[in-house]
Amino acid sequence: MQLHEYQAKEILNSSKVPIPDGKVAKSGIEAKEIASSFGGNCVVKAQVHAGGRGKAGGIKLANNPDEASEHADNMIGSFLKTFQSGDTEFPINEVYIEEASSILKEYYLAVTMDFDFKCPVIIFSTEGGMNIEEVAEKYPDKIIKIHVDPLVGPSPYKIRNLISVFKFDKEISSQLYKIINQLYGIFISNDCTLIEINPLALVEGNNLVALDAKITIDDDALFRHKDLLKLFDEAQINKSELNAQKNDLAYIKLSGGEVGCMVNGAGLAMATMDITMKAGALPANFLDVGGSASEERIMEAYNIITSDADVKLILVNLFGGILRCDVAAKGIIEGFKKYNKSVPMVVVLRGTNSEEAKNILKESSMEIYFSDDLPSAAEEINKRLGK
Amino acid sequence: MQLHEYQAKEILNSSKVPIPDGKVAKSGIEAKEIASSFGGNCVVKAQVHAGGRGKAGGIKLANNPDEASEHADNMIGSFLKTFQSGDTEFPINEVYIEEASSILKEYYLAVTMDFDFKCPVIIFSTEGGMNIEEVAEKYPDKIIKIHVDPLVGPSPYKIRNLISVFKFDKEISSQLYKIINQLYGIFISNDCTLIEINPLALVEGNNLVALDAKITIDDDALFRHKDLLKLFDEAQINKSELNAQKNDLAYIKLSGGEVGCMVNGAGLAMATMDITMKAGALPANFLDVGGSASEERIMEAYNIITSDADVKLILVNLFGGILRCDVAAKGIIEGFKKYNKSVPMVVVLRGTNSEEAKNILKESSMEIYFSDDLPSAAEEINKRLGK
Amino acid sequence: MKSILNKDSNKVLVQGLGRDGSFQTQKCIDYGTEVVAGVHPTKAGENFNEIPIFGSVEEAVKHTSPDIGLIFVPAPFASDAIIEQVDAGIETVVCITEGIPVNDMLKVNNYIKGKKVRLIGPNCPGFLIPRKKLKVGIIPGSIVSEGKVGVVSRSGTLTYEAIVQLTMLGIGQSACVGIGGDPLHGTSFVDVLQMFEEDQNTEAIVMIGEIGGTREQAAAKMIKESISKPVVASIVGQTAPEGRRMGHAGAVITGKSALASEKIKSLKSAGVYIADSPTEIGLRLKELI
Amino acid sequence: MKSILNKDSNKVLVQGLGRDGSFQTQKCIDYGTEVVAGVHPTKAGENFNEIPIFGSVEEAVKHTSPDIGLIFVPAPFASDAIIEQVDAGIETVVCITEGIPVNDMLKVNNYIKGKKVRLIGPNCPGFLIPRKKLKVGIIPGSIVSEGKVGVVSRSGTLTYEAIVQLTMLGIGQSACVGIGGDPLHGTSFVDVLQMFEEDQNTEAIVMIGEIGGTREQAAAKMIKESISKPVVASIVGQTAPEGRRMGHAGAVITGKSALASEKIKSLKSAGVYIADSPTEIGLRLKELI
Repeated sequence: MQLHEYQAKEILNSSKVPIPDGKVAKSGIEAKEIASSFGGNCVVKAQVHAGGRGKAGGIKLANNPDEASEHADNMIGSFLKTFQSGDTEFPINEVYIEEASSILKEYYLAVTMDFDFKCPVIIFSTEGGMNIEEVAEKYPDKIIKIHVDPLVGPSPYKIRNLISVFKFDKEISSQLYKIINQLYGIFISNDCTLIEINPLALVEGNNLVALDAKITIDDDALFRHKDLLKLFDEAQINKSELNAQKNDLAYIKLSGGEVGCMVNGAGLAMATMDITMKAGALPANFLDVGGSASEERIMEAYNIITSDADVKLILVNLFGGILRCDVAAKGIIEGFKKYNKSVPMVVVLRGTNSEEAKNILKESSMEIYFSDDLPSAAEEINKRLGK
Repeated sequence: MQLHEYQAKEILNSSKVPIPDGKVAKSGIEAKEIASSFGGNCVVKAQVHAGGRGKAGGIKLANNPDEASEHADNMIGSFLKTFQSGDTEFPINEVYIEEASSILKEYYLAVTMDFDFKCPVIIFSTEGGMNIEEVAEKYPDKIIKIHVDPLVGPSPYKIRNLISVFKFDKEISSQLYKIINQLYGIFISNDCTLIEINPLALVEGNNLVALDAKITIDDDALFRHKDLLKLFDEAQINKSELNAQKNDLAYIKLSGGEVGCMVNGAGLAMATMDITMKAGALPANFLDVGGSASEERIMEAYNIITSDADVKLILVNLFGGILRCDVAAKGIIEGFKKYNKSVPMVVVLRGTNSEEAKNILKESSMEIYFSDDLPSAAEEINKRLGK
Repeated sequence: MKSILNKDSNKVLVQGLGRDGSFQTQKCIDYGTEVVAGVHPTKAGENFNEIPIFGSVEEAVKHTSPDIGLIFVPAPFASDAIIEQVDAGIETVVCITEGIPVNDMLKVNNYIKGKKVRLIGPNCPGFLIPRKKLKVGIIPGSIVSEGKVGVVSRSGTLTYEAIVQLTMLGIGQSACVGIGGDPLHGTSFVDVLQMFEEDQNTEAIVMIGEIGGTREQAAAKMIKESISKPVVASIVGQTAPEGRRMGHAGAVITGKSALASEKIKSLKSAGVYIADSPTEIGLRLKELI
Repeated sequence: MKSILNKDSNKVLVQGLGRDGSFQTQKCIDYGTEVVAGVHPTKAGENFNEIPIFGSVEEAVKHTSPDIGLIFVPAPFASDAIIEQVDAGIETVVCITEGIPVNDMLKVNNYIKGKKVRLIGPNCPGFLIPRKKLKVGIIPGSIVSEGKVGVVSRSGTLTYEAIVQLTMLGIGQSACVGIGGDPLHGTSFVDVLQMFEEDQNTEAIVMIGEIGGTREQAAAKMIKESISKPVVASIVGQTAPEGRRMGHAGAVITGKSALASEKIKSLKSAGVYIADSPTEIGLRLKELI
């Protein structure tokens, strides 16, 4: 689950990571008020779940409260699409009004998990405010990674070495030391998968402050963070994807596709998409119904796929394991009945209770083409949609 | 560092471990007020750093605010000596006024470190409110120990097993589960060496509450707990021991002794006491000046020993390692000069810079008998004090 | 420690006998697996098809001495179940559960470090050895057949796809091992490849990878250095969208290795035969034997 | 891993060159120890008697390849220094520092579990091998003499006492090892006894214990089972007051084992020769050889 910048900053602030003064506004009038309280000079930032806002016009400088109000009015109610947001347009419902900072230097600081090392990792770079992936490729020596033993925490000696490599003075060293420890604490106690401060800015007065903040929470751990769940902004998610998420379905809409896919297992789902492509058609979505999908979940999956106007054909590819094919078949029938939408289906059912499932589907009035395996399913797709 | 019951309970309360309502009083009048706010029935508890208060008269029931006031007046200003407090009499400067509880059953719950297992351990017993050491010996099956992996924390399955062994009902199980986790959290985050709740009482309404609470903090970790340091009650410690503590000296006054001991290293200090005893004299104290004692520290050690009126002779037994004997010798001379107190000394100096040290001491006007080793020092002691 | 492919005793304990757990346990029993005990906190003393259910793993171990533990416990409690089985001395722990928090698996991974235990999973289909009639997990028994090909996969259902293709072509399996899709997992490709290399019942290997992470690269390195048996691999996700993401830290950590093309390159250079389409895994292997 | 008593290379790195660290390092050098590097965060680039000082252990290791790390770092930073040395691959780490918080050592102990490192201490005098002119720590070089008795002790200064007694009686030492007085420590009695048993330069052993804990009992058990060489032991603290205490949990954990009498009983039943007074350690040993 992603947080908005302002939500992430609230968390940082409550853990004493320094941030500039700022407040959320839902209208130009509110923005003006907040800007006035800062004395005028401020930044107006669109609160959307996408990086790269600056280049896309989602971050504007204002020299006075009226300008802040104007920017806010322009942004709120509009949509933002950035180079990082894929095809999605994010609605701007709130803006964050932040005191302008006099930046002397920009750094990059993040905490995430390094799965190869099986431990959290702190990433620091002297090249902040820019694309860190590019830095990683071009100037690997400007990035330092600190692997963290989860019991020991960030080893002081490793931070000391970082500080000595980049020759920070004593004052900044001590600030950086604290910020790293605070961020790590936030990362662990909130089950984060990512905290990214880019830039961590050195501002006038020789102080480090978090100018931007991105926090992502481990969805699987949300059950123990009821407070964080409240921060979830439904508006930032495509309706179908939101519906899928509420039903524990992993769904991603793909633009330009026409074959709706319903598969169990992420691997098989990706394979199914690969095969659809090889058969000469484009998949309309990625959809993994998960390991132990219930009738209801399958019903909703059916609804989500059939609600997509692009979908001309559905490929159902279920391999019963912990999922029982008969349960899935019943779910499809229920979805068909409840939502009264029908699209031709190519169905491959194998594994646990697949024979029962076929019998259940055969009894329905839906237009279904059964295939015994993926190659023949691919042929079927090619026959109906292939170019 | 030990905490008072009321301090421990404040910590429990802030971590949501249930405790009865209670407040500290420094006078009978305050006690009366507090008791009135509870409706009358309450317990008046002497706040001293010793267990076994009940049997020693440090815990009194009051049926009304006047009784509470009376008990408080009697206690405050007096001294308490319990079967656990050795020879020390503890001054009662404060009492804790606590709402009386209707106890249905008493349990025992503690968190401490199991050094054999190199991990924290949770100890639970169904036999609370009594001497747990006796329970451990007589009914070992009424005690369950849960060893805790420091990264994983208290394993839910172990607590579940504990609950199933003692057949707790669902309501109490869930309370106990929470309390165990909260106590463990307190233990780790405050660098405790011990948290002991005895009794953890089941009171009317089927609720578990901590009726008593003992917390000890790791002295070596106090540097990172400035908030806890403020809770230190100097009054509970013998003046000499307090002075020693402030100077990083490990000192314990022993009643009936006449040979003051100044030694470096706890092991050698104990050996020196053993030898003094075998020589026919009684040691007046245990004093370990520590590994890297400075001149000042030795000076204070000299002061502490010579301030003890029981001391007829001092046995200085220093083995230079990280301690430098010459530094120690200077400290003794300085102490002699500054505090102007002199007691005959038997001195054994060996190891790092011991020859220099002997020369320094020889030049002073103090009454010193040098010995080359412990057997001859023992003989010297025997000659002067032996019976 | 003997490889799981060649242990003499294979008594299975199942923890978590809810709806799915019960259903799948029955399938294991039907396949021929010796399930000796169930563990469920509120069903202690009951039976599951004549198999005794205990309140704790410790109790179950005391009475039935299982060799393998199988976990169907819900995600919030699953990491504790793994630790409970490890503490009780079970040497092979298979965790089917998906959706375990990353932090929980971080703790588990640290906890088992240096301990004598083989953890398979979580979020995996478990393993199946046709020759031994041993099915520990949810790989459908109906699709496997006895033979000489070892199958190892990160993906659950895609493993079945590969198995079906092999079986349809008359190629049996020595063992099928699903190592699971979670980024923090126990047994890795490298571990299973080593087992297959040492296993005299295995003559060829099928390995199914995915986009993301760097596990396929680690496998490639290991194959180059120490696998003498032929390996066919397929990497799925070539057409998957990159997906939106907020930050860049992940990409800094794995670099380009997460891409299917990079993984295929590594494997090819290690002498692995690549099935370009997931439908061709079986055919590609058939060419080799 | 070779025992510290028999390693071929014994280059020492010293971390923490404050007042005490510098003084003691000089004593080690004077004794004949090959000190190759110092580490101090603010003295990088400087020298200590021609020995280069580095800003980090990693740097020092890169340039001087030490075998042993010696730590004099102040208590609040000492556990981090231990971890830094372990991470840098130093195989033998000797930590002299006293007063390290229990929680810090809890983490260190967990961290080094399963890693290829021998930690001695903390709160210990280190070790000294006269035959090799190797002194790693603060045992005074002036009191030791070369010979065939291995000395192991929990107490710092009391170790010196025992050594002096031996030397005065003309009995030299094969090695003197102080394992430290902290309840959470690295190397234990058992480890050192094992080294002495395997060391062909050691013919008899002196072991000095204290009241508290159960380490002497563990040693007794081990001596009974696997030590063939004669052992003389002394347990100090027989006349020490029990000390006031607030709670009882500690006593529940260790029971009566903490008492000197219990420890002596265990050791006697393991065939260990007991020196009743700490002044008789040397004499008692002399009777045996």
